[in-house]
Formats: sequence, structure tokens, C-alpha cells
Amino acid sequence: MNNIVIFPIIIPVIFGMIMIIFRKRLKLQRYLSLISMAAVGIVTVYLMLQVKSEGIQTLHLGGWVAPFGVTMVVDMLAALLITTTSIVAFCCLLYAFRTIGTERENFYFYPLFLFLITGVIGSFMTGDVFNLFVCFEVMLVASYVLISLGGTKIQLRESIKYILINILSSFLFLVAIAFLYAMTGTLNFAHLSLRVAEVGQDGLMTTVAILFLIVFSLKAGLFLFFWLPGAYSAPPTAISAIFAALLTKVGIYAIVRMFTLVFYHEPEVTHLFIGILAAITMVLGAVGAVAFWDIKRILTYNVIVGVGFILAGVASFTTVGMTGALYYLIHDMIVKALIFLLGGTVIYLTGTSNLRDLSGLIRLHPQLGWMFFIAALSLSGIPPLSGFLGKLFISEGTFEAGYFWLGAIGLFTSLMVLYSIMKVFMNAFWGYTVIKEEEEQGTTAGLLLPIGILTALTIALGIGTQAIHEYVDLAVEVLMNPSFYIEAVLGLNPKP
Amino acid sequence: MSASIPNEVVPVLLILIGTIFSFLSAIGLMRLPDVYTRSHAASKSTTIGVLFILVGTFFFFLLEEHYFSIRLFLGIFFVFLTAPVASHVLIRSAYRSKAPLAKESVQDDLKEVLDREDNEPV
Amino acid sequence: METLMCLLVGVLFSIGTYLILTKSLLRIILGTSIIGHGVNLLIITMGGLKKGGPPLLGLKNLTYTDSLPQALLLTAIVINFATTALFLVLSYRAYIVLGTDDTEQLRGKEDE
Amino acid sequence: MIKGMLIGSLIFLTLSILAIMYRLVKGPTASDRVQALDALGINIISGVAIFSVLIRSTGFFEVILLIGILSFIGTIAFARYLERGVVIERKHPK
Amino acid sequence: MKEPNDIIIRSVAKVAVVIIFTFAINLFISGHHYPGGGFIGGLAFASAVILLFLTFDIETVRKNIPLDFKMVAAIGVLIAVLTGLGSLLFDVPFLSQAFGYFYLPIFGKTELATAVLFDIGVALAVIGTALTIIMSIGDDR
Amino acid sequence: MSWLHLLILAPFIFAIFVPFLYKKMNQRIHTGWFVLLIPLILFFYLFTFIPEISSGNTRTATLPWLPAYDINFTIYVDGLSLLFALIIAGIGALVVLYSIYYMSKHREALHNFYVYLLMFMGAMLGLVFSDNIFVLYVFWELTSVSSFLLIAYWYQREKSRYGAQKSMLITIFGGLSMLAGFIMLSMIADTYSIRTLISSETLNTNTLFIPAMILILIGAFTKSAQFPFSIWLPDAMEAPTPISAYLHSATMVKAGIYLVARLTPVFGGEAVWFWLVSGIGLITLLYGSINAVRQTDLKALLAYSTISQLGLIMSLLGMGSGALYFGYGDESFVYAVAIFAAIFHLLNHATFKGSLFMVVGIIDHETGTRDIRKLGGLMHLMPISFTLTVIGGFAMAGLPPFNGFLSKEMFFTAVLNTAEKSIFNLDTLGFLFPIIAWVASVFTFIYSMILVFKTFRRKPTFVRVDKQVHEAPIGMLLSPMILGTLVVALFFFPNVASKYLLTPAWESVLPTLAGDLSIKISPWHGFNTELMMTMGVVVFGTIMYRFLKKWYGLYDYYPDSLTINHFYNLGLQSLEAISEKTTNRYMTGFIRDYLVYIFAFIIVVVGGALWKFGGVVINHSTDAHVNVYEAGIIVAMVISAVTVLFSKSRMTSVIAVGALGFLVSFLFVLFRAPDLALTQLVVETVTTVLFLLCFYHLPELRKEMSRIPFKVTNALISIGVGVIVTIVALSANGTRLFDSISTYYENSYKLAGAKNIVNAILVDFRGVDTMLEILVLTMAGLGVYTLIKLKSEGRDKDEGAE
Repeated sequence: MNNIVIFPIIIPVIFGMIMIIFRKRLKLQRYLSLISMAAVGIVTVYLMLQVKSEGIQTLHLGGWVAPFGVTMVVDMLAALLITTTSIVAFCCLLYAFRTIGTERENFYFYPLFLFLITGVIGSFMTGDVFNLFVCFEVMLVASYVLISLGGTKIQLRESIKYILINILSSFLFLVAIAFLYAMTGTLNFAHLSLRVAEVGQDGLMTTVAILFLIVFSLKAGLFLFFWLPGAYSAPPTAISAIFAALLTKVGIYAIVRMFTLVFYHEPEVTHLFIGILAAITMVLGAVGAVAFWDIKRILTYNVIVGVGFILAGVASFTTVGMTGALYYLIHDMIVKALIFLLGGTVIYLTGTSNLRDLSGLIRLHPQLGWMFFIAALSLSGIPPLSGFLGKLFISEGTFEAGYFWLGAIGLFTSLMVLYSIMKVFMNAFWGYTVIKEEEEQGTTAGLLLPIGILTALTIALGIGTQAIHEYVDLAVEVLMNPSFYIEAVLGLNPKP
Repeated sequence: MSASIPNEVVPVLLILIGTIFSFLSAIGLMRLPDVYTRSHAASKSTTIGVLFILVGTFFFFLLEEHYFSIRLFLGIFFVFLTAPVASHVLIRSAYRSKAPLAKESVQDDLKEVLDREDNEPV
Repeated sequence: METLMCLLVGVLFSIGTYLILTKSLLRIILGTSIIGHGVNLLIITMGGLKKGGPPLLGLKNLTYTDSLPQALLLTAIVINFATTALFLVLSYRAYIVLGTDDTEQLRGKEDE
Repeated sequence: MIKGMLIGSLIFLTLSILAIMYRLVKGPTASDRVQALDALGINIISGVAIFSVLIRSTGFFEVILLIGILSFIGTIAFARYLERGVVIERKHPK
Repeated sequence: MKEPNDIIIRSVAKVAVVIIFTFAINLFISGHHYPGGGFIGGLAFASAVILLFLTFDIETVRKNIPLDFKMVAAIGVLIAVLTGLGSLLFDVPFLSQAFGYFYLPIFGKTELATAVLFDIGVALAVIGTALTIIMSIGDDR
Repeated sequence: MSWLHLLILAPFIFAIFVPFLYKKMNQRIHTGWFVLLIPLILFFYLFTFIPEISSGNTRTATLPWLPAYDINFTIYVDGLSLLFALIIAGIGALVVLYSIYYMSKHREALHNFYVYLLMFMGAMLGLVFSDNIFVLYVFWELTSVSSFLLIAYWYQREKSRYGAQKSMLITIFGGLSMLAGFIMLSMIADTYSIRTLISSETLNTNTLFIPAMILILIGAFTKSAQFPFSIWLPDAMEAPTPISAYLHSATMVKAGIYLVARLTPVFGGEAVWFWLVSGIGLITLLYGSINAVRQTDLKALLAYSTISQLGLIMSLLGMGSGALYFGYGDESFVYAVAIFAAIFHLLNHATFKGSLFMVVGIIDHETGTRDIRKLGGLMHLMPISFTLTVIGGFAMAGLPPFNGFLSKEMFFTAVLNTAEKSIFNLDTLGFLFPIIAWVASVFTFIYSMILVFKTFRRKPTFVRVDKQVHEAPIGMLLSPMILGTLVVALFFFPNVASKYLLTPAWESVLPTLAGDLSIKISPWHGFNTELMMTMGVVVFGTIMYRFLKKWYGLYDYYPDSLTINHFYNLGLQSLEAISEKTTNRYMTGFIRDYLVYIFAFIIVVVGGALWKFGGVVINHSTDAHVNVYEAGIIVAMVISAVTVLFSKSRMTSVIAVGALGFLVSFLFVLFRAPDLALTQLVVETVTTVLFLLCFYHLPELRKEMSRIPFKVTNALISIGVGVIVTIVALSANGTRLFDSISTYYENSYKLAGAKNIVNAILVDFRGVDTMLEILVLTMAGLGVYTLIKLKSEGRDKDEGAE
């Protein structure tokens, strides 16, 4: 029992609710949201350290032992992800202060933002498949509201598509849970794992596994990403940045969890299938990224490529591949938020997202330009930035698993990513400066801080990977050996 | 078992009667020509039917299980109170939304009133 | 009974899917609520039907039906309600602002 | 015997429900359909009641009352809508 | 079109609303042992208010219930969460509920459970949300 | 951290201070003077290594970077890396010195320039010293990045950006393929260390060996601008001339050569390696030299000449790798000379090409143009430059008394030797080697002459408008003069260099043969075939140069549309166009299309999985019995659902959905779920009211005006979904493998003090679900509120403003 585990989930809820009550006091809301995100950050870091020193932390909510109650489980994977989440969210929040506008602030932007974080963190921590559904819904409903917050035409149009597809995927999720429950009679991941392991993964179980895969693919944007480009380009920058950083990652996390803990018996089927989907995703994402001359579109298609790449590592189902996937997951959360914030800043400064109308920003905004450059390199996994190690290990993992085509596609798409993102850089920042200083639409004052933090992070993560390797290795160890997780949750054989 | 037969039989008979009423009203609902005539079937006999059934149920549990259900009692009261009103409101709305009368109808008392209302400047 | 329910669920899914695939927003919403019913019935079916009395301990039953799917379903219904309400209002709002309820006209290519 | 009678009643009730469904599908006006819906609600009340007797459970009385309430509210809402096109009125429309 | 009079429905509605309120509270309180609970009770309560909206107009109702329902919902969630947090004071897992039997002067032997407090939160949240939704749409012209 | 690490990191560290220095000091002192310190210090420090390394020792030092994954910054100094490092630091110092005069401190953004330059220098040093393949890769990519930045130094120019993008795409493509190759190599050998790789024995038995080799070679070829990847190099000439001299002739493009040389002990002796390296090298040699003649821009000419010379070195390395086929013995030494020649020519090339670039920069700087057609007669105006050009150009053409002659002779020796080999099918194709070499040499001679004479001889036609053309300042000439001196010095004292630099480097390329080589480089070997070839080159080259005008037109017959450049441009364009087309094809923005994809995917995948893995299990045995009335209710439900499907009025649909809801809750009652029935009812009613509220505004349902295929697709998909769900549900129902955990909850009165199990689960056992669920509800409420109010309040505000 460790009650700290619950705090990352409830701190945002409590603060958010308080903010709803003090709706008209915007300054207070800003402070409160910042405080709560900082608190979440501290707690998550504390939890991460605790997981490292004491093993997997569990909390049987309400005191009901697994599998009867809902158990919150923080293994290293979850700990890493929630820590990254809180950092990224903190930066997006800082960015939002300057850009989101009082109108949205008045209409519960901060509470909704915090609830989104609750949903995301909850999804990372929960040890129960139905609770995962509920946490997904928390996240999704928050995102529904955030995406439509402001009610502009494009927002309304895109949010209809987004919501409809997500409602369907929620239904599918429920259907999958129902099937799983009929067959196994339980909901707890650990217990499910035991029961599935006991009877083996027969044809029907594999089918259900694939159904789960489809559900999570819809959320993660794995192959079924059609909702993603539109939805991510509709809302304001701070919101789309947090979406890009977190939402798809939750789906990825769910796939990782499900297919390492429960449905890991038939990797030639399920994981190969993930690999195929990942390959298609990468190709289509990269194709989409190079196709357009619009910053937002280029960035959103890059999100898709990232998803495919991470799951390529997962598909390999080797220790190396998983390590890579994990590094890349963390990297992707940071760098996607970063690149979206940067792209958003460019749009904010110039008022256009069409690359053909942009030119020579670097003369007036050198810091912005260089940070964009670093982010762009990091995005395509150029060493020694944070994406490199992930890329290396994912490729190695796919090779080890014998999926050479997958690794090759991964590497080649990273070149296309580089092309697409450098296109942005070269067209927006280089060239003759067309805008005079007086014609500037806005300043970067205050926007550079969150961007700077994230840039520093991507550099630091690249060079200082050694600092987190123990954590990642621990996470992978748990992923590759489900028994650790099961023991920690069900207490069959408590860890020494 | 044999001693309890009268206790059981009466409520169950009530229920059966109620069901028959309901069934008749349903047939009425199916067969009658227009919304106004059907409302007779829908409101009157359905209400009677449901009341029989509910009372039967009420007594069944009272006699058999010695269970006095305040909820059921409240339910009977509520249905009795609202069913006619609902029917009334519905028919009024039907009339105002100009649902057609059956061909066999001979009289439409409110026609003039409504026409006058419609022709008034708003 | 379960077999029959599975068939019913299949029919509800079919109809709901067809409605969702049409162009009118309103039909789409109705489609989601029909699929929603299908999902609900599926969940309760998957828990096994009529295995005992209602899950109320005061009623002197010997056995009870599976209570867990019921609880899950309750949560699911509520969440479904919340999203449906949001979706409904969103479509309504979208109709007011965009002036159409035809999803084909919501492609959104023209202004990019 | 008793059980048979109750099941018979339920079957009767089902038949009524099907009859009501006929009306609901057929229409022809919206009022007819609302009426059918109202009748359906009341028939379901009966159904629940008979079912309670059948399985001798007192657990469903809340349902009976609530169907009564909600069927009423639903009917009123539909009636309002049919009559005025508005469900919730405002004294001072903008 | 002239406003049709609503005497019949209004007088019945007043009675009905009282019954529904009572029933809603009953559903809510007895939810721990009989069908019902915070959610159903809350929504039943909300449906009573909806009935009021339907039979009267929005301004009248709002004048009589001058609450910001969003705040009600927020307070509801807060109560639910804080109930859970309360268990931290006793060093038991989050959301641990406690129950016990007490002899109260009038009610005799009564069971009190913190779960009821949690349920109050649920009910408030549901009421707040349902009414927020209904009133927002009802307001919009 | 050792001094060696500091050596590599010093440029990076110093780069951080450059912007500050620039800001504070540039008004008085050119920033280059500060920067110059770094390569000078490095050069002299590295110089001190020569005695130790040349005596056959090596040095290593390790700095942990990612010890957890054995990726450590291990430095390995041997002959090869030291030679490269000396070139990097030496030419680096000269280039910085040259740039001080070349780059105006008033007009140019010097801080950027020097930061990139230092970054490159550090990266390049890291590259040659790294023992760990992945660290090597890190530096490899860093050189690509810094080269990208340097090419686009004048980022306003369209052409600079184009060149930068091209070089980056190609070199990073190569880098990625090299990475893949490295990964495979490390998988085979289970090590990341080059030293260990070299000493591993049985690598070539693995199936991944050849793929890894080819992938790594692609990396090396792209970097060293080998055919057909060479196209980036001419465009890279958009960089400032010091950069062209440094990166794109002397150092960075040699990285590929370095890599090939470095890995020769691993891959050498394989037929694939031999043919790829030497074959591509020769093709590049020919391609570069032929194209160089055609150029009118001096820098472009030099760029193609660089390509050609790189090809020459590459082919030498390839031929030399044959030595490893034989193992230790006299046979192998004959071929091992090729490697020596490669190393020697590499050094020579760095000297003469560096000086040539610098001179061209001077010409450009003084005259304002690099176009050969406009230039001419500069000999008298710029005598020193002319002298330097003659030195460099003749060395390039392979004429005595310049170092190029020596290495060219050795090259001819190598090709002649190779042609006589009887391994790797050389007996049939070997004759091509000398022919290609000779033809390429002729062209090399021609373009060298063009460079020297077209620019400086002829009549002084060139007149600059704004100022008098005159010789460059001495500071600018200093660097090329030093290099020119070296060119001559190397001809006269080649064996000094051989002893201290070349032989140690050679020994590290062929460690198994080390120790016994004593190559005496001498300009005179008697009248052998090599000399005849050289003379042939001179004679034939002179003739062709004389009649250049006559045959120059032949170049025009080669269509532009067949150049690699054209393919590159076309490729990129069509990549974008096709991508856009494809993406727009499926990303229609029409939600129905997306849903069709999703549903179709579900049907195919889930159905396929069911069918393929035999998941269909139909088993009714555990089913509850069906009562007649239940069946009736279900029929009623189907009827109401179908009504929704076919109704043409929204009221009917909503009423039918309402009826469905009622019936569902009745089913819940029949299934003994009172709580569910209650919830379902309330939710249904509230939803209905919401529907009615929104209806006031939404339009009446229209008849679906759609084409028949549209409807048929929809129908098929929806039936498919229904069938799939049914089958899976039936199967899942038939495979109840375990008892549910829910029996536990039946003790809820004891456990939680609740008699209503469902409620107990909701508020207690799974309380957190409920907590989050009301959070969802609250958010939905807020969402509805904001959706409706935010817009209208905004509108109100606008109205108030008007």
C-alpha cells in the first residue's frame, strides 16, 4: 500500500474543481494550475525514485485487494511516463498562459487541462482494464471539450469527426472488455495475465487480443489515424501540443501493457501484426508529412510517424526493441510537444501556417530558430539528441526479431521526417526576411521559456541518457517478465 | 401449500384481468382509426389494466410475503395521477399540431376556436 | 437466451453502423445511441444471464446474477450519456455555426 | 398453475407490446407514436410488476415507480414539443 | 398563437414533483441496500427539475433555484474525492470506506457508512451536470 | 576524461564562447584570430604523437557515455586516425587563417560561421578517433549537420538552401543506412568496438555479413561523394570557399574513405567488397573527371575533380583489399601497395586541392566571378596566385615535380597489378581497370590545364568595374602558400612522410600484414609501363586540350534529363506530388470515408483472425432458457431499431429510440438488474429531452440522396460489423473458461455493509471508477456549457462593440 500513488490523479482533480468554483479569478486559476502541475511533477518524481528503490508500487484502492478492487500500479514504465507527462504538461501550461486568451481561460481551460492530465496519468497507472476504459474516457472527454473550446468553425468541424470516431472506439473497447470478461471472468491486468497464461492464447483469445489492438490503435493513431490530422490542427497551439505529446502515447502505452502483460503468448501473430500496422503507419505518416506545405499538417503527420516507429520497437518484442521503444516514447512525448509549440509560435508570429508565405524568421528570432533546428534534428533521431538511442535500439530490436523490412522502413521514414521538418525550418526561418520588425504580429516573450525547457530536455536526454538508463532498464525488465508485475499486484510471492 | 392457494390466487387473477385489459387496449390502439379515438383505448383501459396489475402485485406481496411496499403504493398513486394527465396533454398537443381526425368523425368543437387563434395577429 | 441476445446485439450493431455511415448528423447520433444499446446488452450478456436473483442481499435469494457486469455497465451507461450529450450539443452547435448537418459538407478542404 | 398464469399474462403483455409497436411504426402522425410510447411505458410497468410476482422479488418496485415518473415526463416533453416546437419555454425570448 | 393555459398540467406537476423529489431522495438514501444510489437518485432529482422546466418556464425555475449548477457539480466531485482522501488520515488506502452501526435517538439502530458521503458527492455531481446541460441548451436561442 | 577527449571536445567547448567573443571583440579583432588557436593547439598536440604512433604503438582512452549499453566514447589513436587528425587540424588551422581574410568581419555573421566550423572540426576529430561504432555514427551525423549549416551559411540564397538540403538528404540517407549496417555488424560480432571487430574471425559466415557490408558502404559512398551519390558535392560549393576547401575537399568527404579504410580489415578479402569499392571508385573517377572538363564555374570544376580524386582513392582501397584474400605473404604485398597509394594520395589530395580551392577563393574574392568564360589573363595581375595554381594544378594532373605525380604512378602500378590478378573473376574483367584509369587521367589532365591556363593565360579580357583587380593580401595567400610548399616538399621528401605518417596508417589498415613493408617512394622507376602511361596522358591530354573547342560540343549531346541531378530533382518533386495525391486521396475529410476504413478494417482483421485461428466456438450448453415473452420483447426491439433505420421523420426516429430504451430497460429487469433498469430509464429520458431540446434547431431528416454503390457499401459494411460482433460474442459466450470474480462481492454486506451488491461495487469496491465517472460527467457538463455560451458571449461582446 502506498497512498502517494493516487496523488498524481487526484491533485489535478481537486485543483480543477476548486478552479471551477472560483471561475472568475483567472490569476488565481493560473497560479493554482501551475502549483498543481508542479505538485504532480514532484510526486511523480518521488514515485519514480520509490519504484526504483522499492520495486513496483501498488495501491489497492479502497483496501480491496486485487483482483476484486481496482488497483493502481506504478511500475517503472508508468513512473517514467507519468513523470514525462507532468513535465510536458507543465511546459504546455506555461505556454498556454501567454497564448490561450482570456476567453478560453474564462471557460474552464485550466480545469479541463488538469482533468486531461488526470485522465492521462490515470491511464498510465491503472491496473484494471475497465478502469483503463474509464480513465480513457476522462482523457477523451477532456480532449473533446478542449478541442472544441472556442467554437470556431474549424474546431467544430473537426471535433465532430474526432468525437464520433472516439465514441465508436470507446464502444469497441467496451465490447472487447465484455468478450474478455466472458472468457476470463476478471478485469485486473495481472489476474487476466495469469488466467490467459493458464489456458493459453487460443484462436478466440487471439481474436479478442486483436480487437483490443484495434481499439488502442484507434486511440494511438496506429494505422487507424484518420481522425488525427484534422483534430490536431484545429485547436490552439498549447492544446494541440499537449494532444500531440500525450494522447497517442496513452494508446501506445495501452498496447504495450496489453501485449506484454496479457497477450504475449502468440507474438508471431499479434506482434507481427503490430509490426505490419506500424510499418504502414510510418509510411503513410511520412508520405503525409512530405506532402504538404502547411506547418500544422507536417507536424501532425509527424506524430503519426512517431507512433509507428515506437510500435515497431514494441512489435519486435525483444529486450532491445522494448528499450528502444521506451526511450523513443519518452523522447517523442517531449519532442512532439516541443515541435508543436515551436510550430505554433511560428504561426502565432506570422499569422500563417503556409510555408510558401513564410521566410527568414531567423533574423528576428534567432533563439526560436535554433531551438526549432535542434527540435527538428531531435525529431528525426539525429545524435546525440534524445531520439537517437531510441532509434538505434528500435532498429536493432527489429533486426534481432528478423523484421528487417520493419527496421528499414523505420530508418527510411526518419529520413522523410527529416526532409519534411527541414522543409519547415528552411522555408520558415531561412531565406530573406520578409517581415519587418514593425510588422511583427506578436513577440516571443514568455513563449521561449517553456520551449527552452523542452529543448534543454531533449538535449540533456540525448547526452545524459546514462542518467535514466537504470529506470528504463528496470521498466523493460518488468515488461519482458510479466511475473514481476503479477507478483506485485496479486502479492503471490512478495518481492524481497 | 394448499392453505395458501386463496392467498395467491386472488392477486394473480387480478393480474390476469389487468393483462386482458391491457391487451384489449393494445388492440384498440392498433385498430381504432385516429389518434383521438385511440387515446380512449390508450388512456382509459391501459390505466385500468395497469392498476389491476399493480394492485394485484401489491396484494400478492402483502398477503404472501407480508411485505407492504410503500414504493409500489406510491407507484400506483403516481400512475393513477399522471396517466390521464399525460393523455390529456398529448391529445391537446395532437390537436394543436393538427393531427387529422378520422373520416368517420362527425363533430369538431374546437375547430373554430383554433382557427380564430391562428388568424389572430401575434 | 445468450444466443438470442448475441443475435440481437448483432442486429443492433448493424443498424447502428448503417446509420452512422449515412451523411446526416442526426442519423449518426441516433446510430451511436443504438450501438450504445447494443454494447450495453452485450456486456450484460457476457456476464451470463439469469443465473440467479437480482444482486440484492435483502431478498433471500440463494444465488445472484453476476453483479460485476452490472456495475460496469452502470458506469458505461453514465459515461455514454455524458459523451452523447456532448456530441449532441456539438452537432447542434456545428449546425448553427456551419449551417449544415451533412457530413459530406464538413470535409474542410476548402479553407486550407 | 400460478406460474403458468403469470407467464400467460406476460405473453399477453408481450402481444400488447407488439401491437403497440405496430402503432409506433405505423404512425401516421407523431402524436400517434408518442401515444404508443406512453402506452409502451405503462405496459412495461405492468410487465415489471408481473415479473416481480413471477420471481417473487421485491427488488423491482423502484423500477415500476420510476417508469411511471419518466414515462410521464417523456410524454409531457414530447407533447410540449409537438404543441409548441419548444420544450423549455422562456418568458422573454431574445 | 396565444399561450394555451397549463392549469391541469401545472397542478398535477406540482404534486408529481413533490413525489419525485421524495422518491429521488429515497432512491439515494436507500441505494446502499436497495436499488438506487447516488447516480440514479441524482438523475431522478434532476428529472424532477426538468419536469418543472417543462411545465413552467426557465426563468421561473431559475429564480426559485438560484444555483450555479456547475459549481454544484464541482462541489459534488470535490466531496467524493475528499471522502476518499479522508481515508488517508487513518492510513488506509485511498477511497477506503468505513461503516458502522449507531443507535440514534429517533431512528434506532442505524447504519452509517462513509460510502453515503461518497454517494452524496456523486448525486451532487450528477444533479449539477444534468441541470447545467439542460439549462444551457434551454437558454440558447 | 583524458587529454585526448579534451582534444575532441575542445572545439565544441570553445564554440560556446564564440558568440560572446564575437559580440564583445569583433569590432576590434576578427573573431577568427581567437578561433585559430584551437586548430593550432590541436595540431601541435597531435604532432607530438607522431613518434609514438609511428613506432607502431597505439593509444586508447575511454570516457563513459552510456556504459550501460557499452556505448562509450573510446578513443583509439593509431596511424590511420592520427594521419586523418593531422590533416583535419592542419588544414583546419590554415583554413581558419585564410578565412580571417576571406570573411569580412563587418558584413558576415562570423559567430555562426565559426561555431559551425568548430563544431565540424570537433565532429571530424571525434569521427576518426572513435573506436565505438555508434559514437562514430554520432560524429558522422554531426559532420553532416555542420556541413548542412555551412553550405547554407548564406541562408538567404535559394541555391544555398537547395545545396544544403541536398547534401543533408544524401549524407543522412547514407548515415542511416550505415547505422543499419553497424547494427547488423554489432549483432554478428556482438561488439561495438572497431578494434574487437577487426580481430573477430568468423564474421563472414553470417548471413548478415554481406547486407551489413553493403549498407555501410552506402554510408561511406554518400559521404565521399561516390557515384551515383556524388551529386550533392557540386551543389555544396555554395558554401563559403574556406568551407569548400576544408569540408568538401580535404576532410569531410574523406570520412567515407576513412571508414572504408578502417573497415578494410573486417570486410577486405571479400569479392563483394572488392568489386563494390574498386568498381564504384573507378566509375566515380571516370565520371568526375569527364564532368569536370565540362564545368565553367571554377568551384564546380574543382568539385568534380574532387569527386574524381575521391573515386581514385576509393578504387585504390578496393584494389588493396584484395591483399587480405591472400593473407600474409609476398603475393599480398603486391596488392597492399594499393592501400599505401590510397593513403598517400589522400594526403596529397588534401594539400593540392586545399590550395587550389583557396586560390579559387582568392580569384573569386578579387574579381567577383568564378566563371571561366569571363576570366582570363590574370597571370600578370596575380602572379603568386598563378604560381600556386600551377603547383596545385600540375600536382592534380600528376606531373612532376609535384606530389601528385608520385601517387599517380603508384595508382597506375596498382591498376596494372590488379589487372593481373586471378581472383574475383578479375581474369575476365581486370583489363578494364587500367583502361578506365588511363582515360580518367587524360581528362584529369585536361581539366587541370583548363584550370591553370584558361584562368590565367589568354588575353587579359577581364575588367572589373568597381575596382582594380590585384593580388590578394599576403595573409590570404599564406595558407595556400604553405600548402603549395607541402606539395613540392612531398615530392622531394616523400619517404619522410612515409615513415612517420603513411606507413603507420597503412599498418592500421592492414594490421595482419604489418611490420614487413618497406616501400620506398621514388620518382624514378625506370621506363616502365606506368611512366609510359603518364607520358601517354600528357601527350594525349595536351592534344585534346588544344582541340578542346572541337569536341567540347559532344557534351551537349548528353541530355539533361538523364543526369542524376535531374533524377534527384524529379524524385523529390514527384515524391511530394505523389505524396500529396495519395494523402488527399484517402484523407478526404469526409467522416464517412474514415468510418468505412475503420469498419472495413475491423471486419477484415477480426473476421480474418477468427477464420484463420479457428476462434469460432458455438456452444449453447450453458445458455439460459428462452421464454416466449422474452423473445417477443426482442422482436419488439428489432422492430423499433428497424423503424429508426427507415424513418423519414426525426420525431419517429427519436420516439423509436425511446421505445428501444424502454425495452432495453425491461430486458434489464428480466435479467435481474434493477439498478441498470433504473439507470437506463433515467438516462434514456434525459437523453430524449436533450434530443427534443436540440431538435428545435436541427433540420428535419432529409432523404438520403446517395448513389447506389454508396448505400450498398454502407449496407455491406454494417451487416459485416453485425455478423462479426455476433460471431465473436457467440464464441466468447461458448468459451467461459473461468468463474467470474464476482462471487466475492456477494459478501458485500459483511465486507462493505451494503446489501445492494451493485451499489457496493460502485461506491466501494470500484469506487474510483465512479469517482472518475462523475468527473467525466462534470466535464461533459462544462463542455456543453462552453459550447453554447462561449460563442454566444463572444457574439454578445461583438454586438456590444458595434
